[in-house]
Amino acid sequence: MKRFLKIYLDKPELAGLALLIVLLAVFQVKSNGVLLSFENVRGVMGLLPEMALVAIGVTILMICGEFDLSVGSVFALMPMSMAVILNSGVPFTAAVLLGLAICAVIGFINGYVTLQFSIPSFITTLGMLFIARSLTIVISGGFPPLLPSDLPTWLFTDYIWQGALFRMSFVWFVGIAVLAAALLSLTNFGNWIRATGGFNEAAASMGIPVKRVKIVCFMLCSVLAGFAGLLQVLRLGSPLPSIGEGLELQAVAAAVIGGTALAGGIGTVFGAIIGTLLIRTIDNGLVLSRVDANWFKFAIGVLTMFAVIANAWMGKMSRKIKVEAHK
Amino acid sequence: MKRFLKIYLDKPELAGLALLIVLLAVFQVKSNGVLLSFENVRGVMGLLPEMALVAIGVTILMICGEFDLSVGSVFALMPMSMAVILNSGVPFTAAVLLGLAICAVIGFINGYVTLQFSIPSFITTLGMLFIARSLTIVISGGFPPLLPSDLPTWLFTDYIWQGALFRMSFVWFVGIAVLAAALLSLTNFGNWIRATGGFNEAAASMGIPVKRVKIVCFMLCSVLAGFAGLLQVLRLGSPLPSIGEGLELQAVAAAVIGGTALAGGIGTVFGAIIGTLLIRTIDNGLVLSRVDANWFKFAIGVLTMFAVIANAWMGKMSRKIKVEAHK
Amino acid sequence: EGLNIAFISHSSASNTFWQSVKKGYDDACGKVGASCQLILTQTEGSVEQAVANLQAAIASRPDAIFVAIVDNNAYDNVIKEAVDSGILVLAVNVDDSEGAKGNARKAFIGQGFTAAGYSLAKAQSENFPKEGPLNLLVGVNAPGQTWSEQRAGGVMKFLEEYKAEHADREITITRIDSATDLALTADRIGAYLNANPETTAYFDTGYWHAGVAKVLKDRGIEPGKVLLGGFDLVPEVLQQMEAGYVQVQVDQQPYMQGFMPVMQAYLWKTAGLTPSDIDTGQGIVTPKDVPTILEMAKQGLR
Amino acid sequence: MTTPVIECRNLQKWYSGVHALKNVNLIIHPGETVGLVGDNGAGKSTLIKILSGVHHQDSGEVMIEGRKVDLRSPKDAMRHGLETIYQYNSMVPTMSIARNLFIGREPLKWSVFGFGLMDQKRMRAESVQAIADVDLHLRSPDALVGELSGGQRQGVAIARAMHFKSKVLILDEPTNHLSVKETDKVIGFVRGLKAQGLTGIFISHNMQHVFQSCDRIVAMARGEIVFDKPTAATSIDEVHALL
Amino acid sequence: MTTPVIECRNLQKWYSGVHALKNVNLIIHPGETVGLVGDNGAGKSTLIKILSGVHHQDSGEVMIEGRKVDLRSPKDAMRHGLETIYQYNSMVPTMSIARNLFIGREPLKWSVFGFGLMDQKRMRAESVQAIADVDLHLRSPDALVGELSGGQRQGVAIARAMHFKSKVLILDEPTNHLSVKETDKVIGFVRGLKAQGLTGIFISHNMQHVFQSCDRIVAMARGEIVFDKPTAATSIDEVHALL
Ligand SMILES: Nc1ncnc2c1ncn2[C@@H]1O[C@H](COP(=O)(O)OP(=O)(O)OP(=O)(O)O)[C@@H](O)[C@H]1O
Ligand SMILES: Nc1ncnc2c1ncn2[C@@H]1O[C@H](COP(=O)(O)OP(=O)(O)OP(=O)(O)O)[C@@H](O)[C@H]1O
Ligand SMILES: [Mg+2]
Ligand SMILES: [Mg+2]
Repeated sequence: MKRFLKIYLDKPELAGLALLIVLLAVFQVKSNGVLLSFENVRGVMGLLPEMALVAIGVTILMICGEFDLSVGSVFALMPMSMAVILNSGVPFTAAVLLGLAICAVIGFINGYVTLQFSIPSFITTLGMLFIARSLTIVISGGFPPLLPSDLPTWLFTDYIWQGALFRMSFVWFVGIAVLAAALLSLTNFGNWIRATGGFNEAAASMGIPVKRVKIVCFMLCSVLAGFAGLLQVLRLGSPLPSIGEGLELQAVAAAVIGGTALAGGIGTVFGAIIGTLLIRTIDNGLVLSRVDANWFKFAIGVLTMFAVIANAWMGKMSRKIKVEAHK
Repeated sequence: MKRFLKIYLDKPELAGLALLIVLLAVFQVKSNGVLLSFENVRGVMGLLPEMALVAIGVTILMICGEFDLSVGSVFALMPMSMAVILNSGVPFTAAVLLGLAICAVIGFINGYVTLQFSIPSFITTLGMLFIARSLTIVISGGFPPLLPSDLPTWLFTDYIWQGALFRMSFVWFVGIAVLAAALLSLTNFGNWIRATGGFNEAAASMGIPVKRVKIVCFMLCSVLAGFAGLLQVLRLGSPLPSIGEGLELQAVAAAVIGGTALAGGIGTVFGAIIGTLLIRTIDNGLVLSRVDANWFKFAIGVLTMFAVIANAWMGKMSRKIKVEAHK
Repeated sequence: EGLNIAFISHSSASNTFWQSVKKGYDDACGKVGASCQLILTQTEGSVEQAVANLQAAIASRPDAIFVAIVDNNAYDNVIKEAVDSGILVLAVNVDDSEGAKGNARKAFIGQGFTAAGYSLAKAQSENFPKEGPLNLLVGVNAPGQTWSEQRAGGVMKFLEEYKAEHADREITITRIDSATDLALTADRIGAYLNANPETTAYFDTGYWHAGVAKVLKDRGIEPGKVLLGGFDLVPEVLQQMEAGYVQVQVDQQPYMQGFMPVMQAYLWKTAGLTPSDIDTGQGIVTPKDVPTILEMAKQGLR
Repeated sequence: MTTPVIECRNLQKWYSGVHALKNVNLIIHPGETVGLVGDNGAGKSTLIKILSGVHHQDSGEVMIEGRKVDLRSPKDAMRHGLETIYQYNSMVPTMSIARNLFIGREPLKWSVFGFGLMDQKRMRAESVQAIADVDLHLRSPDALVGELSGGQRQGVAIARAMHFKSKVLILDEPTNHLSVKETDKVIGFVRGLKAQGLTGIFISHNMQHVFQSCDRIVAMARGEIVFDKPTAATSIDEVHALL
Repeated sequence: MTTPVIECRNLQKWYSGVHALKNVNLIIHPGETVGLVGDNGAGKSTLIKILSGVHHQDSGEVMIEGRKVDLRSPKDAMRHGLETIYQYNSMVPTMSIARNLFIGREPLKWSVFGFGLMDQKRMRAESVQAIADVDLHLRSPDALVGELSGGQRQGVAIARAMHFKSKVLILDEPTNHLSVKETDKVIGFVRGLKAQGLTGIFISHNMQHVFQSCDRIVAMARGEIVFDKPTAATSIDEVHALL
C-alpha cells in the first residue's frame, strides 16, 4: 500500500492528475454541476486538443533541453499560409502538406541557428516569434482570405458523429499523443532526447548526435504547433492573423505543471496533457463560477501557482515515505 | 595588441557595444541623419532609463539563477497603487514609499514561494504576472485615476534643465546603474549572487545563505521594475493599467543580448544597459528607416537574433586568438 | 515634393481592423503622392510604445502626424511639441475624451470608444425580448486596456440606463474577461452560455464574438436565441451576420479613417484649408446591410 | 575523559527508497584523526553530509562538544567549526580561483552588518599564497575554476580548506584527481592536524593513505559502522579482509 | 613493424589563453597498454579528449591504423573503435542505470534506419550482468544514476566500457572514487586487454596501479611528452623523480 502510494506520488504527472480531480470536484460544485455536463465537456473538448498538441511539442523540446517561444506565431502562420496556398488554387492535401513543411522549415531554422551559433534558443525563438507573426500578416496582405466552404472538416474538426462528445480533432490528438509518448519512452530516439536534455555533454560523449536530436525536436515542436493551428482554424472557420498570441507561455506552463523540468531531461507527454487539462479546467471553471472580469487573471494566477505548489508538495511527501523501493 | 583585442572581445558586453556602434552607423545613414539628431536622441532617452532599470533588475536576478516574468505587471501596479494612495490624500513621498513597499512585498512573495516549495520561478512569476496585472485593474476600477498636477516631476522626469538632452530619470538611472554595478562586482554580496547562480549547491556548501540571497534579488528586481513604472507614469502623466505588457520578455532579451547567461552565474549591469540600448536602437532605427508596418516585427526579430549571433561569434573569435593570457 | 506623413497607432499589425485603416491610408497617400508611414506597436494596445513611436516620428520632421489618442494625458506633451514645431497633428480613430480642449491636435477623424459602445448596446436593445427577465453579458476582452474598457464602459452605460428605465423587469448584467483570441473567447463564452442558457445577449468589445456564433451553430442553437453584437466589420463577423447569429455590429469605417485624414492634410498643405472633425459614422450595421458590405470587406474597404 | 568533539547518536537517513544510514553511532575525540573507509555506497558521504549540514538526518542526534546541535545548513556547521571538502568538487565554475577561495568569507575593506566592499587585492594575494601552499602551479588567481583540470580544481578545494583552518576538518576523498606530489602534501597536512590540536575525518579508498595519516580506522558497510579500531591495533590486511 | 593503432603528430591545442598541448607526438602500437602519467594540468585529459573527439586539435594530425582521421565528435571516435572513460563522470543523472549503460547503443526489437523500439527487458538483464561483472552491488538497474554514490557512478561508467569492448580503450583516472575491490577489478581488466589483443591507454596518478598494469609509461609535463619508456626499463622512483 505504502509502496504504491509512493510510486504513485513519485510521478509528478500522476500528482497532477490527483490535483485535477480535486479541482474538477470543486468547480463541479461551484458551477452547480454544469462543469461536467455533457454540453460543457463538449465545449472544452474543442480547444483542448489544439492546446494539448502545442504543449506536447513544447514538452518534447523542453525534455531535450531547449525552448520554443515561437509556437504561438507558427500556430497562426501554418493555417494562414495554407489558406493563401488554397486560394491560389492548390488542392487541400497539398496545401496542408506545404503548410506543415513551412513549419518544419521554421523549426529547422530555430534549431540550426541555435546550435550553429551556440546561442540560447530563448533568443532564437523569440526572434522567430516576431518573424513568423510578421510573415503571417504579410502573406495575408493584412486581410485573412476566407476559407473555401468545401474543406474536409469531417476529417479534422467535425464531431465524430452527430451529437458525439468529441470532435475528430480529439482523435488526432489521442493518436499523436500516443505516438509521441511511445516515441519518448519506448524508442531509442526517445532515449537520446532524454539523454541530450539530461546532460548534453555526457550524451555527446556517449556518441549521441545531440545537435541532430535537438533539431528534430525543434522541427517536431513547430510542426505540432502548426497542425494545432490548422485544427483551430478549421474549427472556427477563419484564419485570423492574431490567433495563438501568448500561447508560448501557456504551453510552457502546461509542460511545467505536468512535471517537465525547465532544465531539461525530465518530462512526459502524459504530464503535458494533464497540465493542459488543468489550465483549461481552471479557465473553464472560473467562467462557470462567474468570476468578475477584473479578478479573472488574479484567479488564474493563484490557481496556476497552486497547481505547481501542490505538485511539488506531493513529490516531497512521496520522498518522505520510507520504503525500500528497489531491493 | 592581439592581447587587448582578445580581452576586449572576451567580454560579451563589450562585443555588444561594438555591435551597437555598427547599428548606430547603419541606421544613422538609413534615417538620413535623424537617428542621432538632438530631437531623436532626446526622445529615445525618455523611454531608455525605464526599460534599462527593469533590465538591470532582471539581470541581477538572472545572475543569481532565477527568472521574473512579473516585472511588466509590477511596472504597472506600482504607479497605479501610488495613484490610488495619492488620491486618498496621502502625501507624495509616503505614497511612493508605500508603492515601492508593495513591490518589495511582491518580490518577497515571488522568492518565498519559489524557494519554500522549490518550484520553478518561471511558474511563480508567471502566476504573479497575472495576479499583479489583475490587481492593477481592480484597484483602478478599469479606469486610471487622475494624477494631481503638483507632483514633483522635476525630481523624476522633467528635463534636467530647459532644453537639456536628458531627463532627471536619466540621472536616477545612471545612479542606480552605478550602484548596482558596484554591488555586483565590488561587494561580498555581489560575490554571493554570482556564486549562487553559478552553482547553487556549491555556494550553499560554502556557507552562503542562498535562499536569502535569492529573495533579496527577487525583491530588488521587483522594486526596480516598480520604480521604472513610476518614472514612466510620471513622464506620461497618467497611470495606465496596461503599461508594461510584454516587458518581461523584452527585459530578458536585453539581459541575454548583453551577455547574461540564462542558466545564471554570468552577466553584468553594463551588459543589461547595452542590451536595452540595442533593443531601443533597433526599434527606433526601424521606425526612422520607415520600414513597412507589416514587416516591422520581421525586422525586429531578425535584428534581435543577429545581435546575439554577432555577440556569440565575436566571443568565438576571441577564443581563437592564441595569446597566453595569464602567465 | 510630396507630403510626408506618419500615422501612429496603439495597435499591433495582427489586428485586422488596422489593416483596413492601413489600406485606406496607403490608397489615399498613393492618390496624392504622399510619402506615408504607418507605425504600429509590438504589443497590442501599448500606450508607452505608441508614445515612443510618436516621438521618433516627430524627430524625422514629417508634415503631418496622425495619432490615435487613447489616453487623455500620455500624449499631450509630445503632441504639443509636434504642433509647436509646425507639424499638423490630427487625432484619428480615437480622440482625447475631452476633445479639442484636452489636446493640441487640430481635428478628430473617427468615432469615440464610449459613444460607440453606447450605440451598440442601444441598437441591440431593439432586439431584446419585450418582456421577461434579461440576462446580459458584457465581455471585456482586455481588462485594463483603454479601447476595451471604454467600449465596455459605453455598453454598460446604456445597459444601466436601460435597467433603470425598465425597473419592473429583472435585468442582470455580468462582466467577464473574454480574452482577445477567437478560440479562447469562444471557449469562455461557450462555457458561460452552458451555465447560463437563459442569457439574452452577449456584447463583445471587438469582433471575437464571431467565435461565439460558431459555437452556437455547432450546438444547434438557432440564430437570435442569444443576441450577439460587437465592433468592426471583419469577414468572419459578416459571415455570421449573414447566418443570422450576429444582429448588430458597429462599424467605424476604418478605410475612411485611414483615407480622410490624408485628404485633410493634403488640402491643408496645398490649399491652406483648416482640417475639421469628421465623424466616420455611427455605423450600426445590421444583417440586411451585409450583402453589399461583404465584397467590400474582403478587399479591406469596410 | 574529554568531551567528544563530535558525537553521533542513532543517526538514520533515508533517501527516497534507500536506507542509507542505519543507526550510526560514532564518537570522535578532540585531536583525533579518524580514517573512514568502506565499500562504495556504504554511506560514508551521507554521514559526512549530515555532519556538514548539507542533508538532515531523519532521526538521531548530532552533538558537538557535548551540546546537541541542529545542523540545518552548511553555514550552521561552519559556525560550529566544521570545515568540509566534499567528494564532488564544490567550486563555482563560472568564478575565478581567488573569488572561489573566499566565497562566503570575503575579506572586507569596510562593511555594514557584514556587507561591504571586498578587498580584492588581498584576496588575490592570499589565494596565490594558499595555492602555493599545496604545491599547485596555477597560471593566475583570476583563471576561472571551470577552466581548470580535474586535479587543479581539487587542489583549489584543498587550498581553501587548509587556508580556513577549523576545529574539525572533514575530507571526503580529497586525494582523488591529485598528483603524487599534492597527495603527499595532503597526507602531510592531515598528519599535521594533531600537532595543531585539530580533529580530522579522512575518507579514502586508499588504505595506504589512511593508515599513513590516521589514528583510528572506522569502517562502514551497508549503512552501518562495522569496524572501529586504533590504527596501531589493526592492519591493512585486516581491514581489507573485512570489506 | 606493425602499423601503429594510434599516431599523434605535432598535436597542438590552445584553450582560451592556455597552451595546453605543445607539439605532442605519440605512437601507440596494437596490443600495447600505455600508462599516461603527469602532474595536474599537464595536458593528459586534453590529449584524451582530442583522441575521443570531444575537442579538436588546433593543428597536427591524428592517424588511426595508418590512416589520417578527422575526429569531429565522440561518435566519430567510437566508429573508429576508440572507447573512452572520461575523468569526470559522463553519465546522465536523470536516467536509470540500465538506460545509461546503453545510451547510443540501445538494443532494438525492430528498427527502421536505426530507429526503433528498445528491447528494455534485454537492457535491464544485460546491465545487471555488466554491473555484477565489475563487482558492484546496486539495488536495481532502474535506479537513477543521479542517486548513486560517487563510486557507484564510476562503477557504472566502467561497466559500460567493459561491456562494449572496443579496439582501443582509453581510461582517464578510472579508479578515482572506486573501492579497493573494484579498483582491483579495473586493474585486472586493464591487464587482461593484451590477452584479448586490445589496446589501452590508462591515466592515473597512482604509480602502483600504472606499473602493475601497463607495458609502457609515458609522462607529460606542461603540455609536452617528457618521458617514454617500457615499464620494464624504468621504475616508480625514476618516474617520481621526474615529475
Ligand atoms: N541523492 C540520493 N538519492 C538517493 N539515493 C542516494 C543519494 N545519494 C546517495 N544515495 C545512496 O545512498 C547510499 C549511500 O551513499 P553514499 O554516497 O553515502 O556512499 P559512500 O559511502 O560515500 O560511497 P562512495 O565511496 O562510493 O562515495 C548509496 O546506496 C547511494 O546509492
Ligand atoms: N576548458 C578549458 N578552458 C581553459 N583551459 C583549460 C580547459 N580545460 C583544461 N584547461 C587547461 O589546460 C591544461 C591541461 O589540462 P588537462 O585537463 O589536460 O590536464 P590533466 O593533465 O588532465 O590534469 P589532471 O591530472 O589534473 O586531470 C591545464 O592548465 C588546464 O587548466
Ligand atoms: Mg562518497
Ligand atoms: Mg585530467
